[in-house]
Amino acid sequence: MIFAGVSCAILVTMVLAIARAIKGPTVYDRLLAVNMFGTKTALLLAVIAFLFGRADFLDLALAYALINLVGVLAVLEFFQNRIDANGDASGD
Amino acid sequence: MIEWLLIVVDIVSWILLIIGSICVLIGGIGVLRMPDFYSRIHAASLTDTMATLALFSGMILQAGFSLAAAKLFAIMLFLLLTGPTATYALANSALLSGHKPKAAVLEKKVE
Amino acid sequence: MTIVFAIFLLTMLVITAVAIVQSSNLFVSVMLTSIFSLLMSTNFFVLDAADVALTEAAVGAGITTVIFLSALALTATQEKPNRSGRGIALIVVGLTASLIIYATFDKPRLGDPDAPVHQHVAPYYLDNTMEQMGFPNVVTAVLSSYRGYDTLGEVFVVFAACIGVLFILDARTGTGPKYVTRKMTGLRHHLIPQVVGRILVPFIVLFGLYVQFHGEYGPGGGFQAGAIIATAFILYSLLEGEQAALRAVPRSAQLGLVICGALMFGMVGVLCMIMGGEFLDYSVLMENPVTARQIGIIVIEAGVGMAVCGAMLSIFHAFAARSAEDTDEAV
Amino acid sequence: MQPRRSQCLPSPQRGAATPANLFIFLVVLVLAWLLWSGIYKPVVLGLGVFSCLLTLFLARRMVFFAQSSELLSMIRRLPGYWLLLVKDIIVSSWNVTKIVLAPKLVIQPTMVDTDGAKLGEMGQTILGNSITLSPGTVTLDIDDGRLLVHCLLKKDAMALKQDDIVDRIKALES
Repeated sequence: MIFAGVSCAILVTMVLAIARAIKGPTVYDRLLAVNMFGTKTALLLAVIAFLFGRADFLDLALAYALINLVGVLAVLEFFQNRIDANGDASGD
Repeated sequence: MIEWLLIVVDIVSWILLIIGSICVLIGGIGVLRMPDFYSRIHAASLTDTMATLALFSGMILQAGFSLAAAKLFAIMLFLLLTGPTATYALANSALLSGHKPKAAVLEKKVE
Repeated sequence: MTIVFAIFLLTMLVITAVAIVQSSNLFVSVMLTSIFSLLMSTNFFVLDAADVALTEAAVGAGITTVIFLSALALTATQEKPNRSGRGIALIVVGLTASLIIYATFDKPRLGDPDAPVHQHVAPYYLDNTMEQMGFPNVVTAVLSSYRGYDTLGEVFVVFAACIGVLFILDARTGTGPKYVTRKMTGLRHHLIPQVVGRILVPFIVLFGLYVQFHGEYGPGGGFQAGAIIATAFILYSLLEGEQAALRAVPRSAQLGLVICGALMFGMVGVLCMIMGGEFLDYSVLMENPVTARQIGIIVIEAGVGMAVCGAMLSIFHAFAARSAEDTDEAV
Repeated sequence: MQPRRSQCLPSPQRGAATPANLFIFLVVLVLAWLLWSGIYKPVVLGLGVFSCLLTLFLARRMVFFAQSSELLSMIRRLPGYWLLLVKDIIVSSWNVTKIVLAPKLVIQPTMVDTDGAKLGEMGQTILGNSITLSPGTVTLDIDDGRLLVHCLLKKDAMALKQDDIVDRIKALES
């Protein structure tokens, strides 16, 4: 039952993260929320695997732990490229 | 003796899981409450590190000596490795795009 | 319990979807799309469809974001205001939505044992998989053996999609000096992502191969593995830049993977016919039909994995090469 | 404080993979496979050997071994470092928790430069990630061995100036 409580806590935090993602105000706040949402998903999947007694399904959490980084790094590269293209490196 | 040990392990893992869930919640509240982007990162990193550590240690204790525990340990390791890296990428892309933090600057002493 | 989770997740899904549509900044939409994918995957997992959840995770967590961002780099990040024809669109959407909702009244409830799917072929698959295939994951058995024709079709869809993207983006073969631009240096001057990413890449590859070869026992299989391994290579090209990535896995190797994968699948089928069975009836390949089926499934899953991995990589590189070329002209 | 563009890192040398490094990495891969898999049938084990070798080949092709000797030299002392780090994380988590839950938010955002130039690439990475891992401090940028750190409290920034953590990682490296 403890796992039910833990998963509820994570779900509530996910709602808070979505609230931040929708509220903004800057793009970076949304990014932060999305990133946080990703790690919370990995946590939630691990907890649910225990809650439902399907410990062999932990692969999914492992996949997220390994892959989540790629999206954020792509964002960093995107910003870097855009700044390079606009010519104004590092603001001023 | 063994049963007694099992009960202690159970209690410890429950405490860890409860600490983990509290940390997750506080991090979520912090992300909503904090005033600007750079201070929100700190609240998010609370959920990234402390919560991950506590929740996964709790689950590893629940799993006991099994392959599930090994897999959980691997997940925890990778999350703790990628979490700060993702945060760095995030903070750096904000910094690169000229979103400057409002912060006092503490200069390093000159050697 | 499941119902509570599912309703909660679906509510969040609807909120996210509305937010995606509302936002006019396309970059924000892309980011919210990744939340959508995470929610979808969790939802599949809660509904006990771990194979589908893993597919969503493998594709949604890395590749979609990367490809969307490459597409954004080719266009603008702000949506063009377009208000004409809004009324017609609203009517069409409203009509379709009400039709779909009306259609759901006929559907059986979630988990209803009398539902047609549970009456027709499903019990046969559930009863016979262990006996005929010798492994427990029914999803893999259905995908690669009972419904092998459909999967072959899917592989060719992936193949066609890859060819289509390559034609549209007009990626030329070879890596002439035209592609060497200062833009594609990747994240060379970011120490932390460099070092951590370099450690991570081999483990992603190993995990991908693990998913590939454990499709018979747990969630996984060719589609997921192909996407995960492609993610590892994409991570590498983000870190080291386009050029280094193409040196490690040249374009010819990517296309070779797609073609070999699709051919491998087909050839196994043809081989079955030569050995005197039906197309994709693996049991004739060896003396013992159960072992023969297992071997056949491993081979065709490998084909699927290769095809998907190659297709994802070619699509990614087509986008990346295109954006390099465009800045060349702009600068 | 301005974000700066750092120089490109010197491109990693290929061929830095010694046979010993290759072997140790292969052992790590095989262990990972065995622990993940949990199915010890001959077919699956054979495929596992194939997978590990393929991964090793690809890792060699993709300059995985650029920092391997650095990492290998510190791997024995790493668990001890992790314990200290966990202690740090718990303390700073408690501090951040107090800040978040206080009825009135009291934060003093501070930026500080930390000098990690005496560390190698691996050491700098560990330093940056350790700083980010402990709540209340985040590494914003690494440039030529200087880390730009954003702190939630002035106290944390002062603590970073003491170089304790840099010395600890230096000890890990040697």
